[in-house]
Amino acid sequence: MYTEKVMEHFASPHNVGVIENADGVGEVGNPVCGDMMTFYIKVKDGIIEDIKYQTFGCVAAIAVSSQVTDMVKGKSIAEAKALTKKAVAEALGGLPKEKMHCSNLGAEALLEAIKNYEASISGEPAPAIQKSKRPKRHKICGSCGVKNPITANFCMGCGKGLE
Amino acid sequence: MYTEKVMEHFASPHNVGVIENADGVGEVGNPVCGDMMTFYIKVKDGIIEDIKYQTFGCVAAIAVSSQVTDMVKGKSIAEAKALTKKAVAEALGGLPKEKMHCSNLGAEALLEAIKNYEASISGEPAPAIQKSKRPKRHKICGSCGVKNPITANFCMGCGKGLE
Amino acid sequence: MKDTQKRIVYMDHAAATPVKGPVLEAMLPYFDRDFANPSTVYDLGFRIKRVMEEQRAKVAELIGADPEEIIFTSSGAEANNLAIKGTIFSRFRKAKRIIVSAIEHHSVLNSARFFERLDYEVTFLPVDKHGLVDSERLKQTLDQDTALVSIMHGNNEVGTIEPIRELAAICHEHGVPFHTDAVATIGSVEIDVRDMDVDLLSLSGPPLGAPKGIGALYFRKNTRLMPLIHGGIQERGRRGGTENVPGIVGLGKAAELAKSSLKERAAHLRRLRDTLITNILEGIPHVYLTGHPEKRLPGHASFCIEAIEGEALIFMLSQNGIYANTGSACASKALKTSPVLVALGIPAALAQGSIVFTLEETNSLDDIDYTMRHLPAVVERLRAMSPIWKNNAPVATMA
Amino acid sequence: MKDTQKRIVYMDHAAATPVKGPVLEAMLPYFDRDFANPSTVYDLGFRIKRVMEEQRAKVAELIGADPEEIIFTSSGAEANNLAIKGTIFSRFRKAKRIIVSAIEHHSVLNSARFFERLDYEVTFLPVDKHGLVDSERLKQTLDQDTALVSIMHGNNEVGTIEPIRELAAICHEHGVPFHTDAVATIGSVEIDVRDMDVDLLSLSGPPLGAPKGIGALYFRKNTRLMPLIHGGIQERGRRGGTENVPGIVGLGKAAELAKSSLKERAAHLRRLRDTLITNILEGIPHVYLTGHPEKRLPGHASFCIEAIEGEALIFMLSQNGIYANTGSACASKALKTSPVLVALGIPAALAQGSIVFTLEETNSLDDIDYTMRHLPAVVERLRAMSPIWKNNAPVATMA
Ligand SMILES: Cc1ncc(COP(=O)(O)O)c(C=O)c1O
Ligand SMILES: Cc1ncc(COP(=O)(O)O)c(C=O)c1O
Ligand code: FES
Ligand code: FES
Repeated sequence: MYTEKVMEHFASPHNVGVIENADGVGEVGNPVCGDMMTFYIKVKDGIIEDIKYQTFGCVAAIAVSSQVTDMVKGKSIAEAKALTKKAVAEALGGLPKEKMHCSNLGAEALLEAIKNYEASISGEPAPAIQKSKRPKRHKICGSCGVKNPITANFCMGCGKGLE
Repeated sequence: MYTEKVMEHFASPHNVGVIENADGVGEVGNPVCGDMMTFYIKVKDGIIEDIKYQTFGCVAAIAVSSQVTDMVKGKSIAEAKALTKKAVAEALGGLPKEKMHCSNLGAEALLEAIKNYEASISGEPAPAIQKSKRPKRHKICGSCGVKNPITANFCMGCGKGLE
Repeated sequence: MKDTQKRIVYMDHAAATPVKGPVLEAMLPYFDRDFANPSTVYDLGFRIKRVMEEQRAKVAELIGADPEEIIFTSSGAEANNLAIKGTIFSRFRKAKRIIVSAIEHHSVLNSARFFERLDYEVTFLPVDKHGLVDSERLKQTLDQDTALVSIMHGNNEVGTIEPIRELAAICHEHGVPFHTDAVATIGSVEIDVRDMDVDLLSLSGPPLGAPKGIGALYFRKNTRLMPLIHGGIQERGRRGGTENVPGIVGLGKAAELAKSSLKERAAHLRRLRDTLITNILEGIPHVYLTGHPEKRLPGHASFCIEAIEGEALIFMLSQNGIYANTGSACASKALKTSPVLVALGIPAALAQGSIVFTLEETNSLDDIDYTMRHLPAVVERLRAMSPIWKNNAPVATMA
Repeated sequence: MKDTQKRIVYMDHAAATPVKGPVLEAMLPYFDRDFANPSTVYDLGFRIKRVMEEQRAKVAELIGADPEEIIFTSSGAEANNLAIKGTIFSRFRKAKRIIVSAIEHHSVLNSARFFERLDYEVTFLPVDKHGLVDSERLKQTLDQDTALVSIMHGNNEVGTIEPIRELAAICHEHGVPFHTDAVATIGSVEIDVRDMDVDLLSLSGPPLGAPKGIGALYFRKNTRLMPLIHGGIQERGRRGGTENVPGIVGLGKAAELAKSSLKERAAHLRRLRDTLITNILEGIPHVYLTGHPEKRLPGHASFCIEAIEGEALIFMLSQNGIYANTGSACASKALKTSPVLVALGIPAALAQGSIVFTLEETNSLDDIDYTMRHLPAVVERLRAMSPIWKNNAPVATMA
C-alpha cells in the first residue's frame, strides 16, 4: 500500500518537533475531524533556516510532514511557496488515492506558516489561523434537535438518519 | 440417497418382462409425462401365480416394480389388493421423499391389473385402461394459441410464461 | 483388456471438476500461513491485498478485461444474480422488462423472475431446435422499456454456443445492457469481452479447475451495479464480506493455466467429443444428438435415447464406473423435465432419455472406448424392461 | 529477553483467523478426490451429499438448531444479507419499517438501507456509552409496521454483548421477526437459538478456524425467506449455486471443535483479555476502554488512546511484530470514523486513537507481555510528535 519512501519517513521522520519562538506557525486540520498538522519555521534572509512540525494523523500524514520539511529546509520562501501537494506526493513515490489529501495538508500547513511569518514581518496582525477553514463541529438532527458529532450518520438522540 | 435394498432390486430386478396371454394387465403413467409401468398377472384359484412388469422410469420405479412382484407373487388377490404404497416403500427400506410417488405407481399398476382381471372374469368389458387418469398432453398458450408440451414453463411460440 | 479394478470414467465435468494440482498448491499457503485480511492496514494485509489484485489481473487477462472490471463472487450463480439484480436495482423501475433466453441457467431465470413480483415483465426468448436464440425475435422484442438482456454464452445441458457478439450488438443499438453467462464456455472457448462487446459476463471457478465457492463477474467500466451482498469496501464497494483469499488465488492460478492451454485443450476436447458423438450415434439405434451439431462446446456431447429414463441410465452406468448427467424429469428434485430440453421442443418422453457427457483435459480416447464397451449394453438392458420399447424400436416414434 | 528473530504477536482475529490444522486436513480430500457435485444422481454425488448433511448437523448442534434450519452461505456478510433481504422480500411491503441497532456491521446496516430506496424506513436504535442497545427504546419504536429487527449478538469493534434474549422477546410480543448477527460471538460465547428464541442468526467460518468463503444462516423452521442468490434446488431452494463442499467440510469440522472446547477457550480468552486490559489501562496514561467493561466478548479488548492516530499506531506496532486493528477515520477507505465509535458517543478526536485487540486460543500471556514491552513506547513516540499532546497530557481533554 505505502511506498518504501513513505515507510522510511514514517520509521524515522525528520525534523519532528516544535521551534520555540518560531518566525511563523501554520496549523491546518482540526482534531475534531481527526487530522491536524502544525508547522514551525525559522526564516533568515528569505531562507527557511529551520523547520519543524507536529502531526496528529496517519502514516501518510507523518511521512508527508517529514518530506515537506526535507524539501524546503534551506530553500527560499518563494521556492517553498511554490511547493505543491503533487510534488510532495511524487517525492514520496506516490500515495494511495484516499491519502492524497494528507499531502495537501502538508503543503497547506507550510503555506500557513509562511503567511503567518509574512504577516508578522509586514507588521500586520497575524491572520487568525485558518478560522475560515474550521469546519462545522456538529450536525443538528432535523427531527429532535440533538447535536451530533459531525461524523454521525444517524442521530444519537432519536436514531433518524442524518445527511 | 437410495437404500441398499433399492440398489439390490435395481441391480438385478426380479420378474421383469411380459406375460403373453396374461389374465390381467394394468398400465399406469404415461410416456408423455415420463413414467410408465405395466403389470401382467396370471391368476389361478384366486392366487397370483405369476406376475411380470415393464417399467419406463427411474431407479426407484424399477425397484418398486421388482419389490411389488416379490410381495404379491403366490399371494391371493385379496392380499394383493391390500398392498399399499407405504408397505412397498417400507419393504424397500424407505424412499426419498420426491420418489414416494414411484411406489404409488407400483401399487396402482398392480391394482389396475387386478381390476382388469376381475372385469374379464365377470364377463364385463375390461375397463379402458386408466382413461380418466390420462393427463392433459398440452398447454395452450393464452397469448398466441400455440400448443406447448405439458412441462413447458413458457410458450414455445411467443415466449410468454405459462402457468 | 479385462477391467479387474473398477475403472472410473468421469464425464460430468459441468457438474463438478476436481481442483487442479497446481491450483490447490497455489492456494494452500493462504489458509493458515498468509491468512491476513486484505483490508487491514499492516504489512501482512497489504501483502494479501497485492496477491489478490494479481489474481484479479489474471482473471481479467483470460477474458480481455481490465482488472478493475472483475468482481470476485462465491459462484457462477452469485455472479449471475449480481449481474441481473445489480443492474436492475441500480436503475430501479426506470425500465421494466427483462429479456432472457428460454435456456438460461436457473440462477439467471430465477433472478429475472424474482422481479416479476416487483412489477417487472420477464420475456423468455425462444430458441430453435438446436438451441440457438433467434436474433430476429430479440430485435422484435427489444423496446424502450427493456432494462437488461441476458443470454448465455454456452448452454451446459445441450452444448449450444450462442452468437453473443451479434446479440449484444442488437441490444446496444437500443442502448440496452447485455449480460452473458459464460460459466459453460470459460476455459474452453475463447472469450474477449471487448470483442464480444458485452457489459456483464459471469464465470465460475470449477470449470477452470479452481475450487467450488469461487466465481467472478466482469462488468464493463462505469456500468451501474448495485451490490447483491451489501457490506463494507471489499471489491470496491460492490461485494461485501471478507474476501475468499484461497479461492481467489485458486481462480487466478486456474485462469493463468487456462489462458496458456486454451487452444490445445479445446482441440483435445473437440477430438474426444466428436469421437464420442460418432460412436454413440452409430453404435446405438434410436438416439438423437441434442443441441447444435457444430456450434457446440468443445467438450460437450448430449443425447436423448429413446424408451429409457435418464436417472436409471446414469445410475446403471455409474455401476460400471461411468459418470454422466441427465436432464430427465425423474432425476430432478421437482420431477420436471429440464426446461432447456423443453425449450428445444424435445417431447417429454424422449427428454426422459437425456444423457449429457461433459469432458475435460483428463479424459482420453480410452475413456470413450470404455464407455462404448458399456453404454450400448446398459441401454439394451433398460430397453428390455421398458413398456414403450418393442421389436427393437420405440412403440411410437416420438422424435 | 532479547528479540533476535522478529516475533509475531497477532491479535487481530476479528479481521482474519488462520485455518486450524485439523480443519484444513478435513477439507483437503474434497478439493480433488471427493469432488463430485452433491446434487448428482450417482454414488460419488450421494456420498458428498451425505458428508455435507453431516456438516450441517454439526453446525446446527453448535447453536442448538435442527440441521434443516441451517443454510450455508459464502460469508457472514452473505448470511446477514440473506437474513434481511430474504425476510423483507418474502413479505414485500407488508410492513415497511426495519429496525437495526446503530452499531451493526456494514453488511446489516447497508442491507437495511438498501430498502430505503424501496420506500422502507430504517430506524437505527441508539446505544448507550457502553454500546448496549436500549430495550426501552426498542419497545417504543416497534410498531405494527415493523418487518424485521436486527441486533447483533456481540460487537466486533467494541466487544459489547447485547441482551439478545430480552430483545428478541420484546419483538416476539409484537410478532416481529428477530435476527441477530453472531459472527463475533460464535465459538467463544455459548449460543442456543432456542433459548435465545431468535428467528435468524448469522455466523461465519473464520472466527471458528474455518476458511474464508464460508458462513451460515440459521433460520427458524417455517420462517419465510426469499433466496438472496436464486438458482436451483441447492440448500432446499434457499441458496443457488454449487455448494462450496470443502468450505462446508471446514465449517463442520470447526463447529465440532468449537463445541467441544468452548468453555475452556472462553476461559483462556477472558484471562488474556483481562490481563491486557489491566496492563494497558495501568501502563499507559490517558487511555479509555471502549465498549462494556463486563458484558464483553471473552477475547476482545478495545481502547481509545488520546492524542494519537490509529493507523499510525497500528503501523508502528506492526513494525514490532504486533498486529491489532483500529476504527480510526484515517484507517478507513472512506476516511470516516467507525460509526460504532460514533454511536457510543466517543468524540472524533479520541476515536482517532482507537485500537482493537481480538485474541484467540493461540495467544498467550507471553504475547501480552511482549505487547506491553512495546506498546507504551510506541504510544509515547507518536504522542511526542502530536500537536495535541503537551506536558504529558492531551491539549484539551476530549473524553
Ligand atoms: C459482527 C460481524 N458481522 C459480520 C461480519 C462479516 O463477516 P464476513 O467477513 O465473514 O462476511 C463481520 C466481519 O468481521 C463481523 O465482525
Ligand atoms: C451455464 C451455467 N451457469 C451458471 C452455473 C452456476 O454456476 P455455480 O454452480 O458455480 O454457481 C452453472 C453451473 O453448472 C452453469 O452450468
Ligand atoms: S419414475 Fe419418475 S421419478 Fe420415479
Ligand atoms: S491524516 Fe487522516 S488520512 Fe492521513
